[in-house]
Amino acid sequence: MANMVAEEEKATIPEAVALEIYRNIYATRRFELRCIELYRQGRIRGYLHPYLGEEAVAAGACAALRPQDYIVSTHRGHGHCISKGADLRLMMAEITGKATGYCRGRGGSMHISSKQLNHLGANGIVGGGIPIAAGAAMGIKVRQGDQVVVAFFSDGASNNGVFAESLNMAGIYRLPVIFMLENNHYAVSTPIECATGCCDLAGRGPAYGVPGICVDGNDAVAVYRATLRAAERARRGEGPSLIEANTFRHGGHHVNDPGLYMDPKLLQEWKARDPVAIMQRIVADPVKIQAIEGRVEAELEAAVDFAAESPEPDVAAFLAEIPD
Amino acid sequence: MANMVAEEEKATIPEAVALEIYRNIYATRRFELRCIELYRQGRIRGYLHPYLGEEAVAAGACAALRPQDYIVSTHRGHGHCISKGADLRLMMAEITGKATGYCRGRGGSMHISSKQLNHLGANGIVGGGIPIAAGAAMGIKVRQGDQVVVAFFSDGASNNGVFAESLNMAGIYRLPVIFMLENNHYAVSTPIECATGCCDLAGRGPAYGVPGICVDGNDAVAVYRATLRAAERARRGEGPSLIEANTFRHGGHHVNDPGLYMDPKLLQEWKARDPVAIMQRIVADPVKIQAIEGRVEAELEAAVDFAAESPEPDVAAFLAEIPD
Amino acid sequence: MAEMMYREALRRALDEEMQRDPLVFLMGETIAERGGSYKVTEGLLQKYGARRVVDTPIAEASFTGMAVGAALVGCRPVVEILFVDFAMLVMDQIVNQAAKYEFISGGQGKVPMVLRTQGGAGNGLAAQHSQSLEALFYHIPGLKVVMPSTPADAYGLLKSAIRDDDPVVFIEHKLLYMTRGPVPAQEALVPLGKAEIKRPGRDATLITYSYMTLKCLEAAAVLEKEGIDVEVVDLRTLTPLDTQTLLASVRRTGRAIVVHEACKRGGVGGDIAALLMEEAYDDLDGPVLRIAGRNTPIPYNLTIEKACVPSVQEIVAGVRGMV
Amino acid sequence: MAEMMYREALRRALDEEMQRDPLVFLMGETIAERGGSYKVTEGLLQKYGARRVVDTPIAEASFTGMAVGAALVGCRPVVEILFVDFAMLVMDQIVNQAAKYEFISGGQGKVPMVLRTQGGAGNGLAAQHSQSLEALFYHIPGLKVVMPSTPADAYGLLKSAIRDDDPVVFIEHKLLYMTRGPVPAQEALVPLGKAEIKRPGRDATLITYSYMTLKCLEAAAVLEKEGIDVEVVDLRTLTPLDTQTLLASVRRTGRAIVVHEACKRGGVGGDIAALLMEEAYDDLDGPVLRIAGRNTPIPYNLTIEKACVPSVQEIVAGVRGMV
Ligand SMILES: Cc1ncc(C[n+]2csc(CCOP(=O)(O)OP(=O)(O)O)c2C)c(N)n1
Ligand SMILES: Cc1ncc(C[n+]2csc(CCOP(=O)(O)OP(=O)(O)O)c2C)c(N)n1
Ligand SMILES: [Mg+2]
Ligand SMILES: [Mg+2]
Repeated sequence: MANMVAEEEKATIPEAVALEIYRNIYATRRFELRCIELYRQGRIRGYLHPYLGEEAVAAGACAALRPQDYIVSTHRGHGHCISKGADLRLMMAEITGKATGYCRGRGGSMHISSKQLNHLGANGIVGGGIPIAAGAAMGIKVRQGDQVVVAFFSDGASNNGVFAESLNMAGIYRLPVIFMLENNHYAVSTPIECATGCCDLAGRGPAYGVPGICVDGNDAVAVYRATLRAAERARRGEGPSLIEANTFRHGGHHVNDPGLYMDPKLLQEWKARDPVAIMQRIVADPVKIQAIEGRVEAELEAAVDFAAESPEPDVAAFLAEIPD
Repeated sequence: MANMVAEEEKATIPEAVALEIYRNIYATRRFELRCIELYRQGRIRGYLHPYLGEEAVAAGACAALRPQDYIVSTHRGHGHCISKGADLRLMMAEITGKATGYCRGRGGSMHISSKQLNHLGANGIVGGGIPIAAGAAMGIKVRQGDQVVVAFFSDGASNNGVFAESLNMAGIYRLPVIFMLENNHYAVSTPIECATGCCDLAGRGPAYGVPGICVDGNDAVAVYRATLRAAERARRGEGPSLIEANTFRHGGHHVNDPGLYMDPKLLQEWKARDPVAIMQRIVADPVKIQAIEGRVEAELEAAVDFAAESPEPDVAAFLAEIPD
Repeated sequence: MAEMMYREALRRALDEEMQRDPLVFLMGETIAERGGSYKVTEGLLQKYGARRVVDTPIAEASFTGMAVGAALVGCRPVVEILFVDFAMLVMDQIVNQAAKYEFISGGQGKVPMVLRTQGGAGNGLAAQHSQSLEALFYHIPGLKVVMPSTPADAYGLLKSAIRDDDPVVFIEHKLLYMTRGPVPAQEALVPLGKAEIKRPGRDATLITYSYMTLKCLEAAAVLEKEGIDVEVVDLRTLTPLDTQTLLASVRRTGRAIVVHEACKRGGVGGDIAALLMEEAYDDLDGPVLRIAGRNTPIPYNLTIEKACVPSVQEIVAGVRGMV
Repeated sequence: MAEMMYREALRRALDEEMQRDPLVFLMGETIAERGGSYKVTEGLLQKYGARRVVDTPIAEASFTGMAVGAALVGCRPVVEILFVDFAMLVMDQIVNQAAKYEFISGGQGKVPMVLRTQGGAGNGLAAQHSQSLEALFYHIPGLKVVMPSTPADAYGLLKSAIRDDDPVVFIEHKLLYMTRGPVPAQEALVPLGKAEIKRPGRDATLITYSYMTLKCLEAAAVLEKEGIDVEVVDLRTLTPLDTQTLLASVRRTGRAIVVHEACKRGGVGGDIAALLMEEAYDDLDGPVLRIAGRNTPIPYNLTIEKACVPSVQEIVAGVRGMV
C-alpha cells in the first residue's frame, strides 16, 4: 500500500456529494444486514455475498459518475447497485426472488442489473464482467458517446486471464473504462499473498500500459476523487485507469461462511476504520446524518414489505416464455 | 530493448556448446528452406510456419538444457524440435504426413512432439502450451525431479490470458519453468505495438513476481547464458524466469504469406544480424563450420528421402484404432 | 442475380449492414489491415475506418466478452474467431454471458452480437483447426446457430444474424469460401429459422447443413441415375430449428438420414433423429439414420483426414440401404 | 458395507488413491485449507501436504492446462472446477489439449488426468451455477465422462477415473453430496463404461444418470403400485457408453425413455435415443422418448427453477403414456 493516496482525505468535497456518499454507504450497510436476517429466515436463497466493510468503494466510485455512465458489478454487488441509485424495493424483490424484482426473480443477488440505471449487471463468474465493461466502453467509442464505464471486481478476479487481456485491450483502444479493483485481500478463503507472487495489484496496470493507482478503499472520498480523475481522463479520450481500492470484508465470503480463516488482528484493524464511521466524520453534521439514516430505514422497511407482498413468478407464464 | 543483455556476447563458451548451437541453427535454417520447397511441391500440406531468422533462440535455449529437461513448443516449432535433438528423418516424415513420422502423420508441423526427447509438443492454439509447460514443471515438483521446462511462445501469445495466469501461478509455486518469449515483433501481421499498450514484455514478469530479462534473440550465446542462469535458478528451487528474446522473422507468418506488411527497413536490419552469421563468427573455425554444414546437408537429404519413401498411414488401420 | 463467391457474399453482407447501421462494427484478429485470414473483411477497414473495423490481440475470451458489453450498450458487434476450434477459448463469454444475459436480466437487456467463425476438415490443418463444434452451441439456450451452405444463404443469413437481437453463432466452412453461386442483385435477407429444400424428392430425405449440403446434392445426383429420388433439406439455421419443414418432408418421404460432418456421438444428428421419431414415428418406414463424422480428432494426413468425414459414396450407400 | 455420504465416498476415493500412488495430486480453488466448497477434499492437505493438495488462484484455464502438463510428465492430477458452469473457462484446455494429445502425438503420450466438477439445479443458485453441461464433453472424442449417482459409484468410479490413462471429466451433482448409501468396506473399483441396472423391470426402461437416477427410482416405485414394472438403467459413464446393457434392456422391455436434467435440445438423450432406434428399431414398440430439462437457463427463484427440470410426476406420466 506504499503509493496509497492520502489515508483519509479530509479536503472538502461538495456537501451534496458527501451526503450522497454517506447515504449510499449507510444504505448498503443496512441493506446487507437486513439481507442476512432474511437469509436466516429462508426468504433469500442461493448465494449471498455481503459487501459489509467495503461500502465506501462503491459509494465513492459511483458518486463520481453521472446517471448515463455505466457500471459492471460482481457476485458481491449490492453496494454497487445501491450506489448506482437502485430502488431498494426492486432490489429486495429481486433478491427474494419475486416477480416484481429488477430481473423478475430470474437473476437474484448474483445477477442483479438495471437497464434504467445503466447497471449492466452483477456476475456469477469471477472476472466475467471485466471484458463486458471494456466492451461497453468500446461500444461507447463506436457510438461516439461520452459515458464512462466502471468495472468493479476484486483481487481474486485480478488473477484471471481476462483481467490482463481486458486491461491490455483497453489500453490499446484507449477505452473509457475504469478498472476498480476492490482489493479486499481475500478470494473466498485464499489471501491475496497466496494467490500471487506480487501483491502490488495496481502495478499490473503499467505492465499493460494502463496507469494504476492505489487508494484507501475505506475512505469513500479518496475513492471518489480517484474515480473522478480517471473519469475525466477517460472523457478526454486518454483511456483507461486501474484503481486499486484497499478494503476488507467484515465477515466471511458469503452469508454461511463464518470466515474463521481471516486474520483476527487485521480484521479488527480494518473494522476500526469502518467506512460508515469514516464518512460520518467527513459529513460531520449529526442532524444531516440522522435525517439520512431515518430515510434509509424507512426505505428499507418499505423495500422489505414490498418484497414480502410481491408475488412469486408464475410458473405457467415462465414456461410459456421459453422460446422454441 | 533497453535492458537487453550484451548485444553479441563474445565471451568464450565451451566449444562443444558453440558447435552444438551452430549445428542446430544451421540445421534449422536448412530444414526450413527445404520444407518451403517441399510445400511448393505439394508434399507438405496445411500450415507451415517457418522459424527462419529466429533459429538462435531455440538453439541457444536448448543448449542450456539436459536431455531430461522438457520443452513445450508452438505452431512455429521446427527450430525447437531440431534443437532439442530431433531425428530429422522422423521430423520430415511427420511434416509430410507419413506413417513413420514422430506422430505417425496425425500431427504434422503444428503438432510435432517426441516423447523420447521430452519434447511435449508444438501447439496449434496460440498460448495453449504455456500452462502445459507450467504444469509439467508442477509435475516435476510433485515427482521431486530436478528437470526444468522451457515454454517457447511469442509476443502474440503474451497477450493471451493464459500467459498472465501461468506466470502468476509459476511464481506462487516456484515452478522450475522458463518462459521463453520469442519476441519476433509480429503476431501474423499485427505488430506488437498495435497489440499492447506496453511493449516491455519482459516487464510483465515482475508484475506477477517473476524476474524478467531481455536478451538479443539473434545471439544464441546470449540466449544460452540467460537460459542457463534461469535453469540453475529453477533447479535451486527459486522458481520461474521470464526471458524475452528479441528476434525477427525473415519472411511472412506462414509459407503462403509474403509478409508485405513487414517494415522493410527493420527487416533488413534484422537480416543484417542473421543468427547464422552471428554464430559463425563465434564459432570462427571455418573447418569446423564446414564439417557441420556437410553433415547437416547429408542428414537433411537422408531425411527428405526417408520421408519420400515412407508409407502413408493406412486408412483401415486408422479407422480400426478409433475407440468406441 | 450476381455470381459470387461465398466469401464475397459474406463481405457484401457485412458491407451493406455496416452501411445501413453505424452501430454495426467488427472485431477480430487481422481482420482490418489484412482483411481476415479468409479475406472476408477485405476492404472494410478502408471503407469504415479503424473505429469500426478493429484488429485485436490474441485474446479471444476478452474480445468476445467485449462484444457482449458493446451489444449491451446498443451496438451490434460482429466478432470473428478464426477457427471454431478457438471458440473453445470463449465458451464462458458465449455460454455464461451472451446466452444468459436476456434471461438473467429478466428481459431487460438483449445481446445482439454475431460471432462469426469457421469450421470443418479438408485442408490438412489437423486436430485443432478442423473441428465441427456446432453441437456445443446448439445445446445452449439463448443462442442461435447458423450454418449456411451457399453464397446466397451466407449473404442473406449474415444480414439477418446482424439484425437479430439475440447472440448468433454464425459458422462458416473453410471449404466453402471459394465456392461460387448466384446471389440476388437486390438486397435480400434470408430469415433465421427457415430450412430450405435444396432439392425436392419423394423417396427419402437427407437432412443436412453447411458443406455437407453439397455432398448430399452430389449423392442425390448419383441416386437419381439409379431412379432414387432424394429430397435434400438444408437446415441453414440449427437453432431455431425448422421442425415444421423437417416433419413435412419426412412425412412425405417416410425415410430420413441426417448427414453432418461433426462427430456422430453427441452431434446434432442424434437430436434431430430423436425429435423426428418422437413426432413422426408412425409416418416413418424405419429409423431416422445418421451419417456423420467418425468419433475421432481430425488427423493431419489428407488420406486419413478424408476418412473421418462422410463421403458422397457413404451417403449414396446409406440411402440405397434404406429405400 | 459402510454407510456414508456421497461426498465422503469421494473423499475416501481420493484419499485411497493418493495413498496408493504418490503421483496423484489435487489442484483447485480453496480445496486445501478450506477442504473444498463441498468438503470433498477436507483433511487431505493435512495428510498429504501442500505439494499434493494445491490451492490455486482463480485461473481455471491455466490450472487445468497445468494438469495436462503434469499428466504428460507422468503425474495423475485431479483438478477441481467448482461448478461445471466454470468449466466453460477451460474448454480450450480440455477440448483442444487434453482430449487431443494422445491422438496428435500419434499415441506417444497419454493424459491421465481427472477433472472433477459438479453440476445441476436445485439450490437457487441461478443460471451460472446450475447448468448440466455433460453433452459438451460427450461430443468430444478423447474424453471420458463419468456421472455417478450413488456413494458407492462415486467412490468406485472416481478410483477408476484416477487410474485411467485418458482424461476423464467427472461430474458430481450438488444435490447428491449429502445423500447417503452403502459403500463396500473393502476397496472396490467400479469400471468405467459399465452401466448398472439399478432396478430391474419388464415393462419399460428408464435410461438415466446422476441425480435423475434417484428421481427415476422414485417414479418406478410409484409405477410399481400401479402394476407397471420399470427397469432403471443408470449409465454411470456416458463415454464410453455401455450400449450393450442398454440394447439388452430395451430389447427386453420394448420401450424406453431417456431421462436427464440437461436441456433436451442437444442433450445426450437425443444421441442415445437415436442410437437405440438405429440398433433396435424392430424390437421397439414405439419411439424412444426423452424427458429432459427445459431449453432455458435456470432461474434463481426456486419455484420456477423446479419447473425447469424433470419431476417424478413427469417421469411417471411419461411411462404411463407409453405402456
Ligand atoms: C470463474 C469462477 N471461478 C470460481 C468461482 C467461485 N467463486 C465465487 S466468488 C469467489 C472468490 C472471488 O474472489 P474475489 O475476486 O477476490 O472477489 P470477492 O469475493 O473478494 O469480492 C470464487 C472463487 C466463480 N464464481 N467463478
Ligand atoms: C488461440 C488462437 N488464436 C488465433 C490463432 C491463429 N494464429 C496462428 S499463429 C498466430 C499468430 C501468433 O503470434 P505469436 O504468438 O506472436 O507467434 P509467432 O507467429 O510470431 O511465432 C495466430 C493469430 C491460433 N492458432 N490460436
Ligand atoms: Mg477479494
Ligand atoms: Mg510473434
